[in-house]
Amino acid sequence: MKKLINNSENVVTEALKGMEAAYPDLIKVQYDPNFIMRADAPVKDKVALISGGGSGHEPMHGGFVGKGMLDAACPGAVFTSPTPDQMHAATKAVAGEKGALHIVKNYTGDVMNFELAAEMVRAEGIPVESVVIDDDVAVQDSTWTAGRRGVGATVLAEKLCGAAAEDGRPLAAVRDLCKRVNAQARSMGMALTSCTVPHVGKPTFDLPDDEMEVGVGIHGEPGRKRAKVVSADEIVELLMEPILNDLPFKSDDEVLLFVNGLGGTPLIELFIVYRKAAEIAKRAGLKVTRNLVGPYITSLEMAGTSITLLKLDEELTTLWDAPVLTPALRKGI
Amino acid sequence: MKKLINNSENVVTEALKGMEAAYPDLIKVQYDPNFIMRADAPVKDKVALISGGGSGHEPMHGGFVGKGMLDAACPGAVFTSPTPDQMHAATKAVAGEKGALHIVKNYTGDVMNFELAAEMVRAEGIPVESVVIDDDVAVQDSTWTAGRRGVGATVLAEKLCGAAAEDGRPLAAVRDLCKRVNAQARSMGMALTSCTVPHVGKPTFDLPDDEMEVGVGIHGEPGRKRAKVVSADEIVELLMEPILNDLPFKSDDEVLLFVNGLGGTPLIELFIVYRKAAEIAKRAGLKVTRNLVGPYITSLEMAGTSITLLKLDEELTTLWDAPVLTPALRKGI
Amino acid sequence: MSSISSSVIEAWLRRLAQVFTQHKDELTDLDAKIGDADHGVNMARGFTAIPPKLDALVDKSVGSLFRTSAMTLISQVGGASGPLYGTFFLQAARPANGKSELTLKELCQCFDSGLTGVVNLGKAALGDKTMVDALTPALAALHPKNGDSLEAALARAATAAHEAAEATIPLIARKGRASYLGERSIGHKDPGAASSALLILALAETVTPPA
Amino acid sequence: MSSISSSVIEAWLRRLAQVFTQHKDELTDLDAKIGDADHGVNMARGFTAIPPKLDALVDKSVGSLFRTSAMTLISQVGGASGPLYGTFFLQAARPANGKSELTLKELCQCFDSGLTGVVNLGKAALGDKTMVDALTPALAALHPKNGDSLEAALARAATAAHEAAEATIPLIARKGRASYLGERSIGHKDPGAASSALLILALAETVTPPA
Ligand SMILES: Nc1ncnc2c1ncn2[C@@H]1O[C@H](COP(=O)(O)OP(=O)(O)O)[C@@H](O)[C@H]1O
Ligand SMILES: Nc1ncnc2c1ncn2[C@@H]1O[C@H](COP(=O)(O)OP(=O)(O)O)[C@@H](O)[C@H]1O
Ligand SMILES: [Mg+2]
Ligand SMILES: [Mg+2]
Ligand SMILES: [Mg+2]
Ligand SMILES: [Mg+2]
Repeated sequence: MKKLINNSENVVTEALKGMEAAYPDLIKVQYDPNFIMRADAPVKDKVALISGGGSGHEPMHGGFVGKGMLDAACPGAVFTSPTPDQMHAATKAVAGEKGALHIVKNYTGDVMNFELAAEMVRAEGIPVESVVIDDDVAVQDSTWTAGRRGVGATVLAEKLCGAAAEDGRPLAAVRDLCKRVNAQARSMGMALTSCTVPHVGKPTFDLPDDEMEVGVGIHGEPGRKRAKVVSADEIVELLMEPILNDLPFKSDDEVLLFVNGLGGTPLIELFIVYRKAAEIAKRAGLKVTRNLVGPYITSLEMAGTSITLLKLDEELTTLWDAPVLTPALRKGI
Repeated sequence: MKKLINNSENVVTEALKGMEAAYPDLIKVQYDPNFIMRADAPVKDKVALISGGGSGHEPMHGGFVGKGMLDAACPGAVFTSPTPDQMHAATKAVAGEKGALHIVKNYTGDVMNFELAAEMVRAEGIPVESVVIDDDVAVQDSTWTAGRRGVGATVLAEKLCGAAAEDGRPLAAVRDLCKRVNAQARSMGMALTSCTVPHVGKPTFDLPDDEMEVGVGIHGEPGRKRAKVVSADEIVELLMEPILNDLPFKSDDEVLLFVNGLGGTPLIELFIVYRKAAEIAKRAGLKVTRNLVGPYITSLEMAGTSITLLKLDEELTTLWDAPVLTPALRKGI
Repeated sequence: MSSISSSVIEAWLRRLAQVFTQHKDELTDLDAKIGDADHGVNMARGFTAIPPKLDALVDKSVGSLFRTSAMTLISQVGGASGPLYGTFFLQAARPANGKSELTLKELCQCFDSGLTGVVNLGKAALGDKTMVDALTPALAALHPKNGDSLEAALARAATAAHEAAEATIPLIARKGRASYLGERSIGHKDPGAASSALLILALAETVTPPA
Repeated sequence: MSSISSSVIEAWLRRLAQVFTQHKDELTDLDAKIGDADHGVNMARGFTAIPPKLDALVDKSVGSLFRTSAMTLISQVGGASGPLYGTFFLQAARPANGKSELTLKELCQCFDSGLTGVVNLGKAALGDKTMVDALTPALAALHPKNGDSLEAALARAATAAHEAAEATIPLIARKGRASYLGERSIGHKDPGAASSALLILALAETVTPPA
């Protein structure tokens, strides 16, 4: 394992110290329980947005804390969902009378830990709602399983709901918006290489030099299938097809196309992917009116990409264009 | 070689098509000769900033084209400097009466091709100045060699000179500013893994599992020395020491600390690096008043980092804070 | 032995810190196959945090020992196993409030209540390839048969848990991260079932140290 | 043969497209050792672009052939070798303006003028471990010795170029990307010196096809 770390025990804390040192104007970092909050939190007359999850997906979630996006983020150990006391402390620190929304990615651990946290917070009289994001079409949805995983749509939901909260909308409205974003978004990813969890020290999975993992999860969970590596264009077809089939995208629908890097894939390749994805969307009669290209929800140093398609409407487009000022996403400020 | 590409011949063109599709409001892309220009170019009463270099360093330079930064960028083949006709065409497309500044990284090929281009452009009566960036302390400077390489300072110079040009300053002033930025900046990088040039298909250099390349160039040029991989903190000491020794940074100097990712290193590791670099700068009595953390000048999928330290003053700080709107760098707009 | 004292329970809880440190890599490797390669690390992080908490404890009744362990796991582990094992001990604590020792029957009541908590939280059914598959038969085996000794019952439970964990290998996971694999989860032992088996075995070995 | 016709020069320039396609990987591997692994690709890209340009050419005087090749290289290659080889042919064109054939003496004038252009642009001195190290002795060897044949002189130049390229191996690079390596550039052949040797050899072989 080759990484720029000191030892696997301290990876998360030291990365937090780095963020704290880098963005003093934007964020404050609290330690055990660990959470990142807006420097100006609690913000008056605003629903507080709290998210969190295992570390190793940077910039998500900590990089999205700031005006127009999250009020707080709770980083767990690498690939391990955070503990209830983190969300409990974070929510208490940033929430006002308008209450708090927990944006939770659909993983058993995340759901259960946020659930316990929400109970603790409610017990103290703070109104809390939770929305579980599950946009990964690589996983068959079914009541018999843990259901779909939450991936790329999380980033979009945090931006859009952040704008709505900044807008002063009430908790129920922000919650419903978050559900709508999740319902209108679909994602799928693939990996060319595995990632290596620092405390494990060896790749999570072995991928032969000529194979790829299609439908991989952001924790290196194996996906739909192993396949021989094919050209970028063929790979993009493989990802777009289930996305387009799963959601009833209609001709002339306006969409946001999000081409995400998994951490080890350079931008030059993401542009090659974007080019083909936009072409396929167009072929399907969709209008790509907004986009996002870059490593926003990563899986440590995994090489690969994920594509997220979000059906837009006037409201969502306006919210997407709203100002945001966070370490990782910035516009209009 | 595992990459999200179709074939090595088309990597640059297809990436350009992707950028063109992704940022229609910000940039226009011209093909053979290839260059990226501001969507609103030529901009009246403004010195035009043109840079360029081999591809494979994305987002540099194309990602820095836009208001407050570059007017045009000329991408060569991967790791190969662009040809004079590209800079010739780009300069003619974006330059007005105030003339153009060519920002050139100090590599023999870049310098010679920009030189030939400048001659062509001057022959057509457009005033052109060139500044060669050479901030890499890994290379011994000497008139007997090609001299230092241009690395991280290029990104900072493009931002700062972009702001000065937007300010309406004359060519000579922008040129002198660029020279000053170069004179006040020093960089050094290291690699944990090699990169693989698409048309070569195998790693540029072989690095054993327990070794790193200290002082590596952004084209995978071998650096000062091979060494056993050590902890992130020790690595940062290795990079900061020559940087601090080379430039007479004085106690209480205000500096901009730029921690750059080489392409394959995830953000979580860059924050661990930033944490230590800021600590060392502080130990040296410097005030880190501005910073930049992320993959801005990369070397394909190479894992590693580079650190750039720029001595600030009131003027540079104001220019750094000025609005910028490009695909890769955005603030205030 | 007809009943188990709170000091034996404490010894067990302390023993678990070593057990999950020893089996850290083994459990993590299992999780790497069908999950995200952290179960061993999660268990070790959680259970090594318990002894210091017990040192500080004044009320050493079984209920208090279980509740303290529960809160420690919930606040230290994260992931799926944290809330689940946390809930197991939290619910196990109820029937043991203030008790300084437990009869086998009472011990069964505690663990059954713990398992019910796990099932309510995780919604896993038997055969879903989770820790529930190991805990259910283990606790069934723990129930006193024609008045045999606590040692015998615990040995029986440990064996049942071990066999049940092995029996998760051919199953398709229907809960947790492994469920994303569908068919591809077949052929691998469930990490949580394995850790549950170790948990029960550790109690048996605390009561009857292995020869 | 006492002089070389423009059609032989054209044949040589066309031949170079195959030569640098064949030696693409070899030159790139050399560049990978002390540079950035693109010299072979650069040379192949540049010289394969020349034949189509020659097809379209009306004035096929040697000067015109050289000038067209020069502009093609400058606009197609990039890197250090593009401007350098481009300049070589651009300056070589001057003494050949309008000429339909060159005596050995005139050929030497052209190449000497080309080399001067390379040195003026690149500022490389002999021994700096660049293409100049191969071209200088090659052109020296090309100069007519007691009136021997053009074939003999070209064969001599080719051998000199080859040996000079090999002789760059022990040198420390002082120009170009390889100079960043300092001491570590010792022990590797300079890619540009190697491509220059191939360039001269190709001319000799155009004039005297290898048996
Ligand atoms: N819904 C559930 N009900 C019961 N046990 C579960 C459930 N989901 C997961 N588990 C158990 O948790 C184990 C995984 O724990 P761990 O790896 O620590 O958490 P995570 O899956 O969040 O990384 C699985 O092997 C399984 O036994
Ligand atoms: N200043 C110079 N003068 C003469 N030749 C040079 C000079 N710099 C580099 N070269 C030649 O160019 C060769 C490298 O060419 P190439 O790899 O195509 O360009 P780049 O170094 O830009 O990648 C070197 O091997 C050397 O022979
Ligand atoms: Mg986990
Ligand atoms: Mg090159
Ligand atoms: Mg796990
Ligand atoms: Mg080269």
